[in-house]
Amino acid sequence: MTIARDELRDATRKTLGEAGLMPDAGQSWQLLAELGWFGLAAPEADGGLGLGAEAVAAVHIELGRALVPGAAIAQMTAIAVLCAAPDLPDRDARIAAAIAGERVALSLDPADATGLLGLVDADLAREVLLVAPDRIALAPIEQATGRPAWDLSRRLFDGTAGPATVIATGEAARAIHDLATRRLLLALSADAVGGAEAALDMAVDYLKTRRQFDRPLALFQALKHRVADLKIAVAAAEALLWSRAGDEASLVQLGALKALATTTYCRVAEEAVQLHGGIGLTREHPCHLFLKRAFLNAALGGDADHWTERAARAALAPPSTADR
Amino acid sequence: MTIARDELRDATRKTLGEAGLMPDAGQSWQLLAELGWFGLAAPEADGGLGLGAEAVAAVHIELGRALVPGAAIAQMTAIAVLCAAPDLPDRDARIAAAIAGERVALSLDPADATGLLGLVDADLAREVLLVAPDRIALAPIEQATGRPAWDLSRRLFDGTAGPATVIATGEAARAIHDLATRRLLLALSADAVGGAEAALDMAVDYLKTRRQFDRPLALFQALKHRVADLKIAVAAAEALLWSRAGDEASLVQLGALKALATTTYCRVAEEAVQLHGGIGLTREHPCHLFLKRAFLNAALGGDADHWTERAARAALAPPSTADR
Amino acid sequence: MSASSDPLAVLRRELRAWLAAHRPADWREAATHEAFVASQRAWFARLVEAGYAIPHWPAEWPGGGRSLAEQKVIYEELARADAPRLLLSFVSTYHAFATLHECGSAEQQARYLPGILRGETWCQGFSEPGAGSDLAAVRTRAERQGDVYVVNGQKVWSTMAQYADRCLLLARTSSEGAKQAGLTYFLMDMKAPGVTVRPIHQIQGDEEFAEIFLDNVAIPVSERVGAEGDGWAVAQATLSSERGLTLMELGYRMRGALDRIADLILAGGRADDAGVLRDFGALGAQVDAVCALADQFLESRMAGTEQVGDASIVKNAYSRALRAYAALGVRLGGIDAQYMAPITYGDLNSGNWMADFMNSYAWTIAGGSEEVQRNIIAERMLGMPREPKGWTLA
Amino acid sequence: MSASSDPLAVLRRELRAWLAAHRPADWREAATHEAFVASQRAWFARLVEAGYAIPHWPAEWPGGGRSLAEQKVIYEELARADAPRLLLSFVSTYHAFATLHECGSAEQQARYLPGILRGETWCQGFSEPGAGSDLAAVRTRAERQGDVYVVNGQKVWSTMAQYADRCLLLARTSSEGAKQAGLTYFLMDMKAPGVTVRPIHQIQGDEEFAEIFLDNVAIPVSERVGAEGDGWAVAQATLSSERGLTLMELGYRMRGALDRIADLILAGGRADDAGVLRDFGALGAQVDAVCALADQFLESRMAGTEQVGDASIVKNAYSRALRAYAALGVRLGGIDAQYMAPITYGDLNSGNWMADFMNSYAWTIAGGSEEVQRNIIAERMLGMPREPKGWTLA
Repeated sequence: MTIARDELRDATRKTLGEAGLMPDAGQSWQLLAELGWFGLAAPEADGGLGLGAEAVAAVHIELGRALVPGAAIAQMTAIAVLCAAPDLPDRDARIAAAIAGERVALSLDPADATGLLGLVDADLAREVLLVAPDRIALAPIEQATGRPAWDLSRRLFDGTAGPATVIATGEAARAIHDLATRRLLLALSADAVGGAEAALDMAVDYLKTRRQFDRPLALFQALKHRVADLKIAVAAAEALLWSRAGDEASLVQLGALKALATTTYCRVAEEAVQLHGGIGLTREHPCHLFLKRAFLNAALGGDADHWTERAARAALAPPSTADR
Repeated sequence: MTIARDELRDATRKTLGEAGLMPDAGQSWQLLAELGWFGLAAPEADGGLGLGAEAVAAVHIELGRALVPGAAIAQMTAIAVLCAAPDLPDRDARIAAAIAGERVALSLDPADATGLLGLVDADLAREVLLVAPDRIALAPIEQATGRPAWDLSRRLFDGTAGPATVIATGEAARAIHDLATRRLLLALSADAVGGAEAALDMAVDYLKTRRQFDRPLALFQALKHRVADLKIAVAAAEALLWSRAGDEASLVQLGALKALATTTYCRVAEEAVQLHGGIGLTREHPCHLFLKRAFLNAALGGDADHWTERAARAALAPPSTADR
Repeated sequence: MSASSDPLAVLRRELRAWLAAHRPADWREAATHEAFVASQRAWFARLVEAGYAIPHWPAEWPGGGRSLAEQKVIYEELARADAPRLLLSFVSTYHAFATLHECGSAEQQARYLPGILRGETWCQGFSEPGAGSDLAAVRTRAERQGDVYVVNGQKVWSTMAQYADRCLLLARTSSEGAKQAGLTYFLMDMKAPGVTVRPIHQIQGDEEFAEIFLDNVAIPVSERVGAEGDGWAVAQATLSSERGLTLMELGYRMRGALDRIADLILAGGRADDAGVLRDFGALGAQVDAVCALADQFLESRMAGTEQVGDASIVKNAYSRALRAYAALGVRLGGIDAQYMAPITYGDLNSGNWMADFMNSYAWTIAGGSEEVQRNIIAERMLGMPREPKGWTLA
Repeated sequence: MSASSDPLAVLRRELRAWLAAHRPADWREAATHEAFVASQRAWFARLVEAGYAIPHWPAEWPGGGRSLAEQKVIYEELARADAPRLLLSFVSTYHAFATLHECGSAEQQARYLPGILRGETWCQGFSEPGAGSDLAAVRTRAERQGDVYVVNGQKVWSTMAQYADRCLLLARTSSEGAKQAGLTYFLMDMKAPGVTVRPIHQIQGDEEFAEIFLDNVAIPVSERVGAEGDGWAVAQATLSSERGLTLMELGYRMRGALDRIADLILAGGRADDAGVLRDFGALGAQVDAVCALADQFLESRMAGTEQVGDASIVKNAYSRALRAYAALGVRLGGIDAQYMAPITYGDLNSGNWMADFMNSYAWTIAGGSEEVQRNIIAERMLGMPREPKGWTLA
C-alpha cells in the first residue's frame, strides 16, 4: 500500500500543483471528479477504485497541502455512507453520480444535531445526507444560507431540507454512523497533516530568503530550533496518521489522531505566521490561509478536548465495555 | 514597605550568603532565630516584629534562593496560628519560645487529614499543631518516623501525637485555618520564586562559562531565547507575588499565586538541568537540588491543579457566594 | 492623607464621574474603519476639552503637567470604564510630541504642537519592507537639493497613516560609514505631492496599518529635526516616548475581559469541567501577573530604578498572555468561533475570538518582535554575550 | 503466505513461547546496581544460549544473520514480554562489534568477538568533560613510545564502565591540522595499570555511568584500530552501529507502561476529571506517534530510504514523550510521588515518577543532546544554512 500511497500523493500533487495554493474551486472539483478520486475508497463493484482508507488519507494530505477549496471531505464521506446504506433508492445511479462529482452535502459541524449546519458548498448540492447514530437519511436541500467562516477555503452554509428518505436504521445505521465519523476524522487528520507540512515548508522558505541584520533569518539558531521542533511534530503526526489509516482503526483511535494532527496543524500555522513577521499579517500573503483552515479543522468533527477525553475513557475502561 | 522588603532580602542574603547553597540546617535555624525572623509577622505585642506578610515573603524568597533546609515555612505559619488562637495555654511563653526557635511542627501535606504527615524536622519538635477547618489543636509528638523525600533539603516525618489541647473552634478556627493556609501558600510561593531565580542565575552563569564548538554556550541564540523566556516567567511570578503579598489577598488568590509560582519554579529547574547538560545530572552539582525542591513545593499545600480549579470556581461564582 | 484629600484619589474620583457621564457607550459598534476613526476623533476632542488627553505634556498645556502616578490613574480609569482606547491620537500625542519637545526647534514646536490638540494626526515612517526589526537598515533616500530634500522610498506598518496629516520620517541621507550615522529625521506633510498611502489589509479584516510610497517628495530643509545624520538619535527620542502606560492599560483591559471567558464557560455548560476550569484559573493568574509586572514597571520608572530589559519583559509577558487569552476563547468557542463575525475596531479582547487571536500578533510581531525582545533580555539584562559584529553575511 | 509459515511469524511465535518460559520475572527487584548487573549478565547468557542475543551479527555466529525485520520482531517481543533490556551488553554487541567488524583487523576480530559472546563487556571512551556534544574536541592524549601508546586524560559518561573489561577509546595523537584528523582509535584493557574508574552518582540515585581516568596507560600498538589519525572515521562506525531498534523497543515499552498512568488516575479517583483525562488521552496519542515514527524509521532503513535527520526526529520525539509521560505521573502522583522510593534499575517507565522524570534526561542530554539534534534537523534536513566555520571565538 505504501507504493500506492506515494503514487497517489505524487499524482495529486502534480495535478493540483500547477494551480498553486487555494486553486479555483470549480476547476479542482472537476479535476477530482475526472480522476475518479471521490470514489477512491468505494468498492469497485460500485464503480469506485476500491483502494480503502489509506488512499483517502493520501489524497486529503495533498488537498490540505494545496488548500484546495470545496467539499471533498464531505463528498468522500458521503459516498462511503451511500455505498454502505441498505435502503438507498436508485442506488447505482446515485453512487455513480456522486463519484462523478454530483455534490451530496453532509454536515461537518460537531455540535449539529440536525445535520443541516456546517454544510460546505451546499448551494451547489441538491441533497443532504443526515447522519445520526440511529438513522441515516437523505433529503433534498430546500434552502442554503451562506454563513462565512474565517477559513476562506471552505464556503459553509446552513440548510433547510425537504422530506427525508430514511436509508438505514438500527444496527446498520449505527455501523454507518461509525464509518462516516471515522472517515471524516481520517480526512480531517490528513488535511491537517498536509496543511502543516505546507505551512512549515512555507515558513522555512521564507526564513531562507528573508534577511535581517545582514544575514538570512534561517541562520538564527533560535529560529532554527523552533522550526526543528515543528518538523518533529509534523513528522510525528504524519507517522500516526499512516499507522491509523487502515480501515481497522477504531473510532477513538481516529479521534485521538485527529486531536493530535489538528493541534499540530494549529501550532505550526500559528508559528508560521509569527516566523513570517509583518508580512504574515497581511491578507496578500497566503500564510494566514493555513492558520484559518487549521483552526476550522480543529473545530470540525469534534475538537481535541472531545476526542482526547474519549480516548482516555476508552483506555481506562475494561476492554469489554470500551468505547470503540 | 518596598524598602523594608529589599532591606530584608539584602540582610537575609548577606547573612545566609556566606554559607553557600543548602547551608547547615542547625546553624541556619539558629541564625534565623537570633535575627528574630520567625516572629517577623507576629504582632509586636507578642514579641514579634509586626512586619506583616510581605516581610515573610521577602525572607522566604531568600531561604528559597539559598535552598536553606529546615522547617522555617512551617514554623512561621505555626507562630501565626499561635498568635491568633484564642485558647492557647501558656500563651506568651509558648509564642516567645517559638519565636526563639523552639520548633512547633505543622503538616505541609495537602492530602493529610490527620495533621501528622509531612512534618519537617519533627524529630526536633516537641509539639505539633493540628490545623483543621473547624478545630485547631496542639499535641505532643510521641513518635516521628522519617520518610525521606526526593528533596534533600527537607527532612519529612510522619508523626504520632499524644492527647491534643484544643486552642480554637468554630468561627475562630475557621479564620485561623484560613490564615494558616494563606501564610503557607505565600511562603511556598516565595520559596519558589527565590529558588527559580537562583536556578536561572546558576544556568546563566554556567552557559557563560561552558564552551562547546569553540564558543561559550551563552552565545548560542537558541539557548539565549530559552533563558530569556525563563527570565520573563520568573519576573512575572515575582511581580504577582508582591502584588498578593499584602495581608488582604484572598485564599484563592494566594492559591493561584502558588500554582503559578511553583509551576514556574518546576519549569525553570527542569530547564536549568537541561541547560547544564551532563553535569546537571550528577549529584555533585547542586542544580538537581532546585529541581527536587521545586517539585516538592509544587505538591505541598495543594498543587496547581487544585488551586487553579478553585480560582476559576471563585471567578465564576456570583460575588456573594464566591470562594474566598 | 485621607482618601478624600489625596490628589490621586481626587483625580480618580473626578475622572470616574466624568467618564460615567461622557464615555461613549457605542464605540464598539463602528461598522467600518472610517466610522471607527470618526469616533476616535470625537473622543479625543472630548478628552482634550476635559483636560485628560495629554497628561504627560508640560504644565503650560491645558491638561498637561501630570505626574506619572496621575497618568497611571487616568489610564486605569479609562480601562476600568471600558472607554475607547486612544489609538488615532497616539502617535501624535506621544511620538510626535516627544520628538518635537526633545529634539524639535522652537519654531517647529510652535508650528505643530497646537495642531495636535486641535486633532491633527501624525503617523510614523520608520519601518520598511526590508527593515523590520532592524531599523538601521532603512533605505528610503533623502537627497538634498537646495532648500529641500527629495525623498524616495517606501515605508510600511505605519499605524493609521491613511488618516494622518503628517509623518515622522526616518530617511537615509548618506550611505557612508556606520549605517546609523547616515540617517536623518524629517517632519513630512502627508498631503505633499508624491506621497501615496495604501492601507494594509490585515488577516483579521482590520486596516490599522498602511504602506507609504514616496516618489520624489520634496521636504523643506526647515522640516528636518536635528542635523543631517542625527536621525538615529532623534528616533530614539521618538521610540522611548511611551513606556509602560499602554501595557498597563492593556493588561487591565484584558483582566476585565476575563469575564468574556467566564461567560463562554457558563454558556457552554462547562462550569464543572475541571480541565477548562484549571486553564481558566491559570490564565487569570497569568493576566494578573502581567498587570502586576506593568504596575511594577511604572513604579520603577517613577522611582527612577528602571533597568534595561524591563520593558521587554512586560511586553513579552503581555503578548503571550494575550495570545493565551485568545487561544482559550477560540478553544471554548468551538465551531461558533470559526464562523466569521464583524470585527470590533480598537479592541484586543473583543470576544470575537479568531479575530482576537489574529490581532494578538500585533503584539508579538509589531513594535519590536518577541524575538528581538528576547535578545535584549538575554544580552542586556542577563549579560549573555552579543554575537560579534563580524558575524554577518554579505 | 499464511501466518503459520511466514518466517517472521514463526520467529515471533517461538520467541514468545521461549520468553514465557525464560523471562526473569524478578529483574525489577534488584536492590543494588551490582545485583542489577548480575541479573543482566545472567539474562545475556541465557539469550546467547537461545540464539536471540546477537541477531544483527553475521550468519556464521550462532543466532546471527537475522534480517532487520527479524531483529525488529525480537525487540518487539522483548518489550511485549517486559523482559529486561539488554543494557550491560549493549556496547559490546553493538558498538564494539560494529567497530571490530568494520574497521578491526582479522586478528583483533578473532581476539575479541568470541569473548563478547562469553560475556566480556565493553565500554565507550568518547565523551570528555570538555567535549560533550563536540566530539572533535577530544583532548585525551596518546603518545607513541615504541610499541605502545601512552595515554593520559579523562573520559566521562561511559555507560557501566565500572563493570567493563575493555574500552573503545578515542584519543588525540596529534594537535596539528583539523581537529578530527588528530584522533586515533584504540581497544583498551580496563585492567591495565593507570586506568581508574569512578562511577557517577546520578541525581536519581543510579550509577549507570562512570568516569575513566587515564594515567600513563600503555596500550600496545596492536590494539590500535585503523591507522593513526583514522580515529574520527572509526568512531563513525561505532556510532552508527545501532539505529532505531532501541527507540522502537523503548517506545513500545512506554506504550505498555501507559497502564501505570491509568492506574494512578483510577487510584486517585480522577476517572471523571476531564482535564486529567484529556492530558492522558493526548499523551497516549503522543506515545503512539513515537511508536509509529520508530516503526516507520525501521521500515525506511529496511527499504534503504532513510534520510539524514530521520534518526534525530525519532530520538527527540521519544525523549519529549518520555518527559511528558514522567511529568504527568509526577503530577498525578501528588505528594506520594515526592517521597523517595528505591529506584528500579534499567527501567525508564518504572512508575517511580520522580526517578523516571530525572531518568528521562538521559534521553534529552546523552547520546547527542536535543539541541544538537535540532541543529541536525534544521541544517541537514530542512536545508537551513549552517553557521560559517569562521564563527568561532578563540
